[in-house]
Amino acid sequence: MTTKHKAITVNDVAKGKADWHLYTDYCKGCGLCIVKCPKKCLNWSKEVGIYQTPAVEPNRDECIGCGTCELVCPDNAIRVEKK
Amino acid sequence: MVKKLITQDTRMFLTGNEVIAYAANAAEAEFMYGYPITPQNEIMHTWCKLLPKTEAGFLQTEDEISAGFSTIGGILAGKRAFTATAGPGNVIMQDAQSMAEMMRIPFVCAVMQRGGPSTATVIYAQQETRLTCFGGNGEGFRIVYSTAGHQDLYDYMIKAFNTAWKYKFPTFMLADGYQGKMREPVTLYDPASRGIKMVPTETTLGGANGTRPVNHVRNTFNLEEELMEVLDQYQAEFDRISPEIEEYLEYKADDAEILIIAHGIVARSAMTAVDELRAKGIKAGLFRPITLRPLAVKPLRAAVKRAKQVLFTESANGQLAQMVLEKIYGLTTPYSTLFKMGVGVTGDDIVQKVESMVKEPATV
Amino acid sequence: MIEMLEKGPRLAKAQNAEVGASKFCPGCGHGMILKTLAQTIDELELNDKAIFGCDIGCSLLSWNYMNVDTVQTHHGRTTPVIYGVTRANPDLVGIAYMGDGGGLAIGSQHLVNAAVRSENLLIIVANNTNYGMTGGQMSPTTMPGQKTETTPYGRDCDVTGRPAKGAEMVASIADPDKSFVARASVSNLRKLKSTFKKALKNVDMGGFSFVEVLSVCPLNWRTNNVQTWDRLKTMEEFFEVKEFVQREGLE
Amino acid sequence: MARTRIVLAGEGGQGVQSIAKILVEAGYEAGKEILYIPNFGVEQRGGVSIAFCQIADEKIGEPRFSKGDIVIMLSDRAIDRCCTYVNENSTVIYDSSVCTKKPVCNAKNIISVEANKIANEQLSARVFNIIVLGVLLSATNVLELSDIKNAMEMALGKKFDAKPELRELNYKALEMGMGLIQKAGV
Repeated sequence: MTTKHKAITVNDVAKGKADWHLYTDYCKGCGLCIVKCPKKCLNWSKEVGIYQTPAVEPNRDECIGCGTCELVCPDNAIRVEKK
Repeated sequence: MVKKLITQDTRMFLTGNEVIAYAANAAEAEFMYGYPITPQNEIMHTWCKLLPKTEAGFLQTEDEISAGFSTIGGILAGKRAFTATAGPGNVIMQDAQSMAEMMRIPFVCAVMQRGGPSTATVIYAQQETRLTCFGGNGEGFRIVYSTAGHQDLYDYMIKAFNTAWKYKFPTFMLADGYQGKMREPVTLYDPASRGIKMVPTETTLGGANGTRPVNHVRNTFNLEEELMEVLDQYQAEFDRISPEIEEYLEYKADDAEILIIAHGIVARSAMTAVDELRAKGIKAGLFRPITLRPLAVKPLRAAVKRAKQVLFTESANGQLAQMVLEKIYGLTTPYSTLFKMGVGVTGDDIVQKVESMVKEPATV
Repeated sequence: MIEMLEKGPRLAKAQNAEVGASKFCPGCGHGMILKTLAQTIDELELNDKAIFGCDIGCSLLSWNYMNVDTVQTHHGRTTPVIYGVTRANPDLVGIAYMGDGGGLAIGSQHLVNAAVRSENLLIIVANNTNYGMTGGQMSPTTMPGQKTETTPYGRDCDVTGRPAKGAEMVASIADPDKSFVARASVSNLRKLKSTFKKALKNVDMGGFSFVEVLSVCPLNWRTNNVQTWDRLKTMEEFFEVKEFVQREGLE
Repeated sequence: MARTRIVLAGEGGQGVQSIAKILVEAGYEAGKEILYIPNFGVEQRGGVSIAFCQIADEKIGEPRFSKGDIVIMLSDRAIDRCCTYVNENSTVIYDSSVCTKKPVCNAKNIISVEANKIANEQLSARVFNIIVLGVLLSATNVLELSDIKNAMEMALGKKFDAKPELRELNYKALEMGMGLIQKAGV
């Protein structure tokens, strides 16, 4: 049995070296990642998280795929997949 | 595996506290957690003195809160662990005892009652009866044996472990300072020689190593109904097993016109009194509940119904009487009371009281 | 772009994958601390040995967070339950997880005596300077001037005394040959992980470890994401983040 | 049914519980039913110390009794505390070389002994309680001297072996105590 996971996906960040995912069933919209992002490239998204509050997503051009947002997320909502 | 010290029947002259330590070893108890409080201390002292021979464990904790909770920890780790306490120690251990009720922990505790409220005396009382049966912020899902001397202490301490591990309700051996401190002869034995098999322990925390799903033991519920569903199930189970657990003793109660209801060591004084009264031609008898939780209600009601008068006597102000009266609701046998708060009841006390009841029958 | 992915969130093995989103509030520090703890358990391969105990208060919401045997206990009583476990089975690695109330107020006697006796466990105190679950009252670690429900005009240290410094207190009584005592912060989770690593290694070696983690409580602090991190910075100025006691040979 | 109820009361430190232990141990070894309750208060030292002992041929019921067959009082405070355990069937024995007053109670008989004086003047202050044990042995008359000597060996044998003259001293004290009661003619 495979469960599929609903996610906001921004492919090919960091000049195509990584894909960025946010699982909306996990994101509670706390925004702590926005402050921690070294490139300040995370913004509130039009998509919502589990509590129907705005999730976040990176600006594809600025994101360097460093994974700080994944590290800091209290709820394991973000996954930065390096390619 | 602990080493058992008693391999054949051995008659000894011991204090009750020593008997309890030997009984715990005979029951293959592996760990004691405890904190000093009189008159319980010699259980720990004896347990510690025997450690090189038994290879069991002991931890002296910082208070009875910790003694209770660390006992729970030891039990969750799969050990046959126990603790002992008294008086104000029993009060603060209610915190852990409540959790043991909620989590259905096979918690075993010897309670050596002393005078109360608060510090009071370090000597003796029966004032922890209600606390031991119904303490904590719950419903009293506990099994309580009330003992009346050293052979009882040995027998019921062993039984307490098996009851606890079989039914997973916290189990108490309710004794008192007299029983803890007094010396009388007692026969120690290997439970196996009486056909008693120790119920195996189970491990909840640790040792899974992928052989089972991890355990999440909790004490918290989110919804009222979620809690009630669990407690209803506990109550149903408690009711179902009660007939298997209930114990009582009747002494010359068959034809008793005056039925004395007493538990623990006071019941022994009552037996002395019954003999003296019978010698004087007064038909007295005794009903002694051995399990206070659950009470053996059917035989209790039958005995009360047969009698012309009932006498409740306790070293407390009617803590047992309250529990019994609730269970004999509807019966009309009048009763009288002899309550000595925090003081021993002697055979003479009871004889005098019963004689006065013969002259002037109870009307309540 | 919304997609349906085969892969789910990247969880540590020691995290319970079956529960989905945690029960904590948005931005709660517990999530950061616990996932870091779970990663540390994975990296040290302690998954079969670790026993996790949580308190009441917000920490109880972690009763099914970990994928290790767990017991959720009573107010401040996680410490004695867990050292009860490790006394009975010293092969296990016991972790007692609680808040600043459970650790430094209602359970402080257990903390003190566990430290003095070098009980074999790791005690983690998540310090968010207030009682979260009960609605944001003053706790032993509430900062001078900090507004809480029971200090609505700010904590007046002349009346309430000064904030408790848990790690310093434990460091002053812990046996330096058996103990690891540190304060870390959720502002640096890589550092937190290396702190947990030392702490758990020490427990695996039979020692006593205490880690106070400066944490955040945006809900009761009534802070947004920027203010939350700022407040944490202020806390770090007050509560020194460092390793206070480290037994020899521990890396 | 033969049952002897003994109340033994003195000041903490007078060795009341030590001799009570020897007495009940002797009874146990002699095959008697025994029930012994040391009265114990919150004070580790310095309070009134009471031993309740019962020696019987059959299983003992009540652990505490109202009235003693033998009630021994070794201080003024012990007199104050223990008259309540006396009735018309009791034999009261008190040490008139310690107590400054005579017990006033309705007893079968009241006997004064001077165990303390004899200990100080003729033997050693340390064997005061053993003289009392001798008194008790004679007064109860349910155990043999050899039973008590065996129990004393169990309790004090090591000390005796290290210092053999102690054994002689204690035996002498025991016999002098017994003599006191024989003289009183109980």
